[in-house]
Amino acid sequence: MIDILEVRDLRKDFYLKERVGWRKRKRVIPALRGVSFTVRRGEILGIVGESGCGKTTLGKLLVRLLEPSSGDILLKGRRVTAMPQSQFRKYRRIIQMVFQNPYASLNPAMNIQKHFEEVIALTGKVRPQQFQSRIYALLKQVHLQPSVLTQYPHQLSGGECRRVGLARILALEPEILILDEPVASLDISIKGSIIDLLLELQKKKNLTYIWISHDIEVIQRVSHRILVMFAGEIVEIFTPNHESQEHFNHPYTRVLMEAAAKVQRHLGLWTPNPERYERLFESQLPADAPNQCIYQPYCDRFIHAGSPSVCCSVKPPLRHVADQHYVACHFPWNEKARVRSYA
Amino acid sequence: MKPLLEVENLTVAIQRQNQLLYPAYRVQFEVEVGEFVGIVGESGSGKTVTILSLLGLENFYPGVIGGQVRFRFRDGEVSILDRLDDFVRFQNGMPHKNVIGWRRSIHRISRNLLGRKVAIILQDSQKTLNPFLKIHQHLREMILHNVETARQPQNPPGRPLSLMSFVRRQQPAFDTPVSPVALDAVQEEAIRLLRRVQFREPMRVMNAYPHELSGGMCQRISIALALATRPEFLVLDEPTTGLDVTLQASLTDLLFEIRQRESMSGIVISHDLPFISRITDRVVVMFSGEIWEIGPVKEIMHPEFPWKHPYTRFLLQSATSHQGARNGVFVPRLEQRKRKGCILRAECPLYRQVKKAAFRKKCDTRWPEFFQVYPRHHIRCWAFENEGSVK
Amino acid sequence: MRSLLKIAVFGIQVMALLLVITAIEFTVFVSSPAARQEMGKYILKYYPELVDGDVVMASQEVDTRLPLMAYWRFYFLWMTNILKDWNWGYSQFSGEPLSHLWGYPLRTTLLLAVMGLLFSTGIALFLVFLQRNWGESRPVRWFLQGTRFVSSIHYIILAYFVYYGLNLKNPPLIIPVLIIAVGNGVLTDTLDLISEDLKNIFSSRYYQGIRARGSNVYRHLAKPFTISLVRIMNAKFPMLLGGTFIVEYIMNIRAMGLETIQAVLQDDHLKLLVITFLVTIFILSSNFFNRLVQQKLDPRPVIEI
Amino acid sequence: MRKLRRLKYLPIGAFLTVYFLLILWGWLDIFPRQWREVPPRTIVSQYYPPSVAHPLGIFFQKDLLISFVKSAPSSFVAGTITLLPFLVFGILLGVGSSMKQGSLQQLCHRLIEIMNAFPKLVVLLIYAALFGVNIYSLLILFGIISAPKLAELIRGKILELKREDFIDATIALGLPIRTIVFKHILWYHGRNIVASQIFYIFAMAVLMEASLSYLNLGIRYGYYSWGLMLHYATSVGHLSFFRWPWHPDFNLPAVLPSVGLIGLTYCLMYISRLIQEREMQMKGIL
Repeated sequence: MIDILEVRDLRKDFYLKERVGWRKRKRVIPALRGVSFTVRRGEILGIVGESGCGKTTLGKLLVRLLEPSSGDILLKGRRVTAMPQSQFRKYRRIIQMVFQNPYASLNPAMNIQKHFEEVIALTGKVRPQQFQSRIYALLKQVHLQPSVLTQYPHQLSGGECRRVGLARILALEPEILILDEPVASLDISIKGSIIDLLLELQKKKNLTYIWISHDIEVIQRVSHRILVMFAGEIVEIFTPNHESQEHFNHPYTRVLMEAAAKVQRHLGLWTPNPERYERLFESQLPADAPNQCIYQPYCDRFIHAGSPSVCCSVKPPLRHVADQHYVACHFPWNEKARVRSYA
Repeated sequence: MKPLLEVENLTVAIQRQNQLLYPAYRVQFEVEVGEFVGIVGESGSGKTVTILSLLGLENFYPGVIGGQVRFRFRDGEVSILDRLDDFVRFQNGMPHKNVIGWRRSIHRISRNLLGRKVAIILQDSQKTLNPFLKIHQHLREMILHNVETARQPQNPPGRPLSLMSFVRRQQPAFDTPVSPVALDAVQEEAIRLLRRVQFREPMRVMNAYPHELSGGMCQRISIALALATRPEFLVLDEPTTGLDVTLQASLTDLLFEIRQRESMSGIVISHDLPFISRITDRVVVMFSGEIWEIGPVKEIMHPEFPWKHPYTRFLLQSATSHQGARNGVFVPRLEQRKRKGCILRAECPLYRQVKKAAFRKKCDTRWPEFFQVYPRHHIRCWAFENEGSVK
Repeated sequence: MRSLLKIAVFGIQVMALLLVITAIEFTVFVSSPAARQEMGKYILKYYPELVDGDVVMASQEVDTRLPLMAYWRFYFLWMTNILKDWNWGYSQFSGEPLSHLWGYPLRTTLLLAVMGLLFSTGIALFLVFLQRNWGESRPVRWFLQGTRFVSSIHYIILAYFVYYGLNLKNPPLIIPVLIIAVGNGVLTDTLDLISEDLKNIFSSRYYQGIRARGSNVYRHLAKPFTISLVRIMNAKFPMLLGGTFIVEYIMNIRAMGLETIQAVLQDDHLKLLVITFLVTIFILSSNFFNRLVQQKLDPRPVIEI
Repeated sequence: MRKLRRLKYLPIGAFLTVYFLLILWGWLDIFPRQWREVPPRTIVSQYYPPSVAHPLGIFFQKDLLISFVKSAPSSFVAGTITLLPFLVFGILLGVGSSMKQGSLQQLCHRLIEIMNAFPKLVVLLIYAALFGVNIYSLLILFGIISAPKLAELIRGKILELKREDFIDATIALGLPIRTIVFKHILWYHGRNIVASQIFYIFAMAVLMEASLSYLNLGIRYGYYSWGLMLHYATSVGHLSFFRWPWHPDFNLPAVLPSVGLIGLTYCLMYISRLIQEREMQMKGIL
């Protein structure tokens, strides 16, 4: 398979303006601290992590709604970070983004017909006489009735809005879709059908998905590879395996998966374990930690391995441990992986 | 023993372009002493609106237009909506409400309840804390509330309106001078509360503004604020929505523990069925402003339990396996209550399966009633009319 | 010691800012040919040493178009005179010293503007209170409508009606203050801004949280409400200052407004310059006060992308 | 009930109709000859009460009705002259100051702040003193220095909408920036703001013209203005408003322009507020 998208050492800082007494202070808040990965054509790459770990920032950087502080994005082998916005507009056809809130991503004062017309005119491939037939074809792809065309976004249900948004994007015939929590704000009754629709479209058009979500269960079911992020860094990339639970090795991934299983699986069963997650929320994240494992202050494995000094002095690189499996940890849980990482 | 909270025929309306929609329509349930009741439903089913509007926290027109709400606390009974008729009059079927007078009236009652006897934990706590005050100022206020309520006799709730009432209703400010000894006591109490919600370094948190803390920390602080006055009744409004999984797990732990240790009753509102199933005793299922099923949590949440409303079944299926979509979609909506018959029949799988004319006719023409299928388990559906004999 | 140093640094900063602004204003003044001519006469009359000897005295008339350097020298001399012995120059028309502007005229104008500001905010707060608590009753609604109508009347007409209608020879200062506080839509604007800010506060999530916790609402909203109130007052201040000028002219109150209009009609450019400086100083200090309040009361940080 | 609701707008509509008829009359300049003929050798500042030949009387050697009618077009012209610079500068400054961080944005933002800080009347007075009295240039300057109000509203709207996802979505779709700003934001969400501000600035311009004329700064030979009429009315001592209108000492020269100014500005402000309220309602629904 060919890499359609490559990200090299992407960094993004935000600035917080604070006032201390009379003085103003600018505090750097790193949202992404050097992220590199590749996406292959036709795959679904799931990105999971907690809120504030930089998932959404990453998505917005990929479509250049935000400008990166440093690093490169290579789209089909071409660097798109350096070019000006006007030049990048050509590439926007290729890479498109689906936003979290289905209502907020449509202009509330425009009806659906106008939304479509605008986008189809943008492609420049369709003559004005054929707009209507093109719109009907698009609506058919997402299983919508033509009656929605005369309505305004607030008159539609959340699922319909989501479908309209998808159809609007499909008019541009993109190759990569960045799905930023596509089902998180939908009701549980509609979720399933939207996920089905997304998978169906992916198969039919051979699209590449970057599926950003904090719903680990959905991601595990859907994606080919999963990328786990913590505090703006990638800690693990692995292929989900439904048979065994032991295919991820980073301590943070374990905590995440355990919590997800605990919260979501069963009705009625609960074994409280209050001390388990405390460490995650008490400690403050270091603003910049170039020579330290970012997860070390919260890490079980760190204590379990006898508090080795490597964790506090050397930043673990993202190591290749197996086929399509990378871990950024000095002491991953799987012994075999650890041996390989040192070999 | 009489129930602690009784809600009767609570109707909440909202006006949109000369038509009335009902986020809650004739809602009726009760909460026993020491019991937690969960309200489940999708967004737009009216679960939050029901609870907030009966405590005077809603901000739309016309709001509550009918019903009765009664709290029976240890030291007396409080009726909340008993003066509602003075402010609402119906003209051609449309309600006209004197909002300003109503607001003044319900604020007077709810001010003595909210934060004292009834504590509410709203969703998205980071935004519900006052961004201009530090955490210790929040805590201090709530702790001093506790002292006040213990010291002062309660205002009689149904006092008549007077022009000068705005002068009299001023409460003593929470920073009225307190002796140094008492101040120390307040600080100690604050630290105790923060430790209670598992903060390891309470002093560091106390001097922070809400925006300096993470969402999970703010959520726990609002739990501490709710516990500060030792309320008899606790309302949790979607406490886990929008939080990360690890945070959800830790919060569920905390609430589970509080639920076990303190003797409180309460309501939990959520669309997160696993969470509800862990923390409550009874469950109310709501859809488009209506209660469709009330029953013990073990019966409603058990996937094999035979007597189940079709909507509840659908909800359980879609929560556990994402398979619900294929069985028919119940679209949440606000209803005008003008059609005859059951509003769910277009989507109802039971209605579609059964071809018997008599059964269908009832669904088409008559509004379903509650039928008891088990002790304390009621279902609003014509299909359970004959199963009602099981007792 | 450190705080003293800070204050000193701050004072120097303010002085520098004032110098820059006054220099810009002076440049604007000097860019006008009429002002150059008039001011040239003035310089030749009072500061002949500033002009080089080669200024041609053609016939009896003085050629008043001086080289630009002379104006700049005059500017610096003038500034040093102000700082040294509070000498603000002399009126070109009557020759009286301009430092008297700092006395009664300035005091009266400031009194009018600030009191007008306070009155209009006070009345608007009262009206907001009425609206929120008794807004449903008919007399209150009529009263509010009536206030809106009165407030939409312009200063010239309102002051004219009051002054000539009531035939007051020496009106007590409360009457112009009331006119300034109400007229020209000031009251309505303040009312609308305050009620909009209140609406924002009341629809915010933290207000819902405060209500849900049964806290003392007055105490909790004191800070955000003060911030918005100060912001509104600061935004309205220039308009009120302009309003005092007209009202003073109509009601014949011997203050800055009357002086300004006289100066305009008499081509008294130095006086105009001084008045401009004064107005600048007040507006700067009002802005500074506003920023101070915002800084002290609002702890929320700003995120910058 | 519905009829009554329609009647609510009747006074406003009626007044505006009368105003436009007055403008038409003033422009066509059709008056009977006997109105134009002022008896010679009258004392300049003497007010002559209404008579058969002069329906509203004579004041400052002019027929009062003629000056009243002819003042209507001049107020209209004042409003129109102010409108164009106001709109152009307001929209440009608003769009410029809400763009991405940069020197242009900083410049626009500072400009708005500085222009907002100075009292408009004082600036106009100083301009008049420095560069000569010309009512048209003064009004154009007034349009420019009141543009920050529009600019700030537009800026607020753009900054508010910038946070919404749909603007991000349109950027991600690859629409050009000018389409996003002018079509999606200004046309679909900002047109009510601009409309209400147009009515507002029209009223303000009428008032400013009257004030300048009142301060004797708009005066030229043969110029008619309600402010000027009011200015003349000050000079007569014995006249008073507080008499019955048929009394010879009733101050008609002051009452007439006042009625015109109050009515016109109140109507315009009312319409402006109506549009704003509709905007708020739309916001509630959408």
